[in-house]
Amino acid sequence: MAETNTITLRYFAWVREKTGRAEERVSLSPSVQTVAELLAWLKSRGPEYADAFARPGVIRVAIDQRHVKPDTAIADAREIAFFPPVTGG
Amino acid sequence: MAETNTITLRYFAWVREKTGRAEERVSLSPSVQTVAELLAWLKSRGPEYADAFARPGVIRVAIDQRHVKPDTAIADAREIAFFPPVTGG
Amino acid sequence: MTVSVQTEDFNAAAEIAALIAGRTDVGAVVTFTGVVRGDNGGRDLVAMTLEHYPGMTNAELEAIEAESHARWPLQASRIIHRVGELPVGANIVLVVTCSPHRHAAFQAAEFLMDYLKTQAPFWKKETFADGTSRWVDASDGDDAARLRWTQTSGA
Amino acid sequence: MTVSVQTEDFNAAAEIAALIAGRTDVGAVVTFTGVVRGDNGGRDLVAMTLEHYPGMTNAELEAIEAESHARWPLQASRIIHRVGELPVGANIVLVVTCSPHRHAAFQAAEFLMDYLKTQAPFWKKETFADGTSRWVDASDGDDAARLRWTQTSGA
Repeated sequence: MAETNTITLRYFAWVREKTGRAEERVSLSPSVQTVAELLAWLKSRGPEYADAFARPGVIRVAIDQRHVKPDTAIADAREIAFFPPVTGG
Repeated sequence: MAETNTITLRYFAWVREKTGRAEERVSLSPSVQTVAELLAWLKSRGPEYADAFARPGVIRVAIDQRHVKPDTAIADAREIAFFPPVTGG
Repeated sequence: MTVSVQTEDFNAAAEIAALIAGRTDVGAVVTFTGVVRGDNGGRDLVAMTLEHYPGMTNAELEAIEAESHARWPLQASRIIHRVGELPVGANIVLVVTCSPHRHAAFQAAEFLMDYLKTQAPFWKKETFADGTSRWVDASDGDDAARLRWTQTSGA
Repeated sequence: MTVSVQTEDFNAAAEIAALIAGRTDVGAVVTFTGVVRGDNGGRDLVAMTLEHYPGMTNAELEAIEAESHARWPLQASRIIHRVGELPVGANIVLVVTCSPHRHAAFQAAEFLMDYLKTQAPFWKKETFADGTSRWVDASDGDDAARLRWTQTSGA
């Protein structure tokens, strides 16, 4: 029950600029089960994270390079990415 | 009232092949007033014309290089063209 | 806005480059290229011969192009239609539309093709491997495609 | 079916030629080219910087392309998206679709662009003549454009 899940977090576009990093490895508490819970935890990690994740509703999330929704379970994710709505094309 | 109107007739695609000519100059009787009347007259000019104009409904007509309808008056046309529905592109 | 009827081939990229050269306001470019297919109706096609009505063709293409500019915010456009004998795989027609936004460029290109196919005085004759040839029949589908544009705003 | 994410420019005509080389069944080719506009929101744009998510980008573009082939009778297609810093007037994206018939080629190209613009992990940053820069906001119009395809058969 006490084991932690070490995953890679990646940030893109203004999420990257606000957090001040492109990627990092973190150990998640077992209490962080969903994407929404992960966003809430990230927001609590310091002023730069509070700024980047101030409006979690505008942040898009991909787990292992697939789009996911806030209620998606993190499960055994290896890589979770956070970014604004896409604007290519 | 007896004056005639000399115009150039042009034929394209299978209308050209059936009439056996690409263009000709003709003098129209004053009784030929509309496109439909001209088509009827052409059909009467010999077997090759009877063949080309057997189904006047499938022949498209342009007067002075603009699409016209069967009831259009010939008026002072200089050039009248006859062709199948177009198939370019 | 320019139209050409020619025997020579064309290069889509060169036409795009010419249309947007010196401009900084074009955001979307759509091209349509029509190509001679070899598998027409199950018979082996070897060539397509394109006949047209010189004089009327350019005027008709210009009228169609002007109508597209009246309907959509186009900054530039180009229509090239080849004539003469074209082998399988050869380019037949090129339409290019330039607009600030993609939807207008797509709509205008499709409109141009639908009108060109039903209004511009070109006729196709197919020559088959067995030496026979036949004039292509006009397609009801093409008429239906054109009629779409008379029933909606098109914008 | 191929997708590329690259810094280099592309040539639409060369991509068309590569897709139809050796084929005799393609009748219609549609291309869409997206270009950096200089007049964004009334401010003088000097460059657009495209960031993406390596790894996810290709997979996402391939999924979008596969979906277009499931919906329309496409014989070949191509998606190229550039990344890095692009000056005004530079090409950003190219989509090419090949089909026996033009309507499918047009529809598929528009579908690919609508999905690419809302699903593929690219982000644009604008740099202006006054030295400032900003991330481009996603467009509600793009979301609406994508949703069209979920409400109709698309065929």
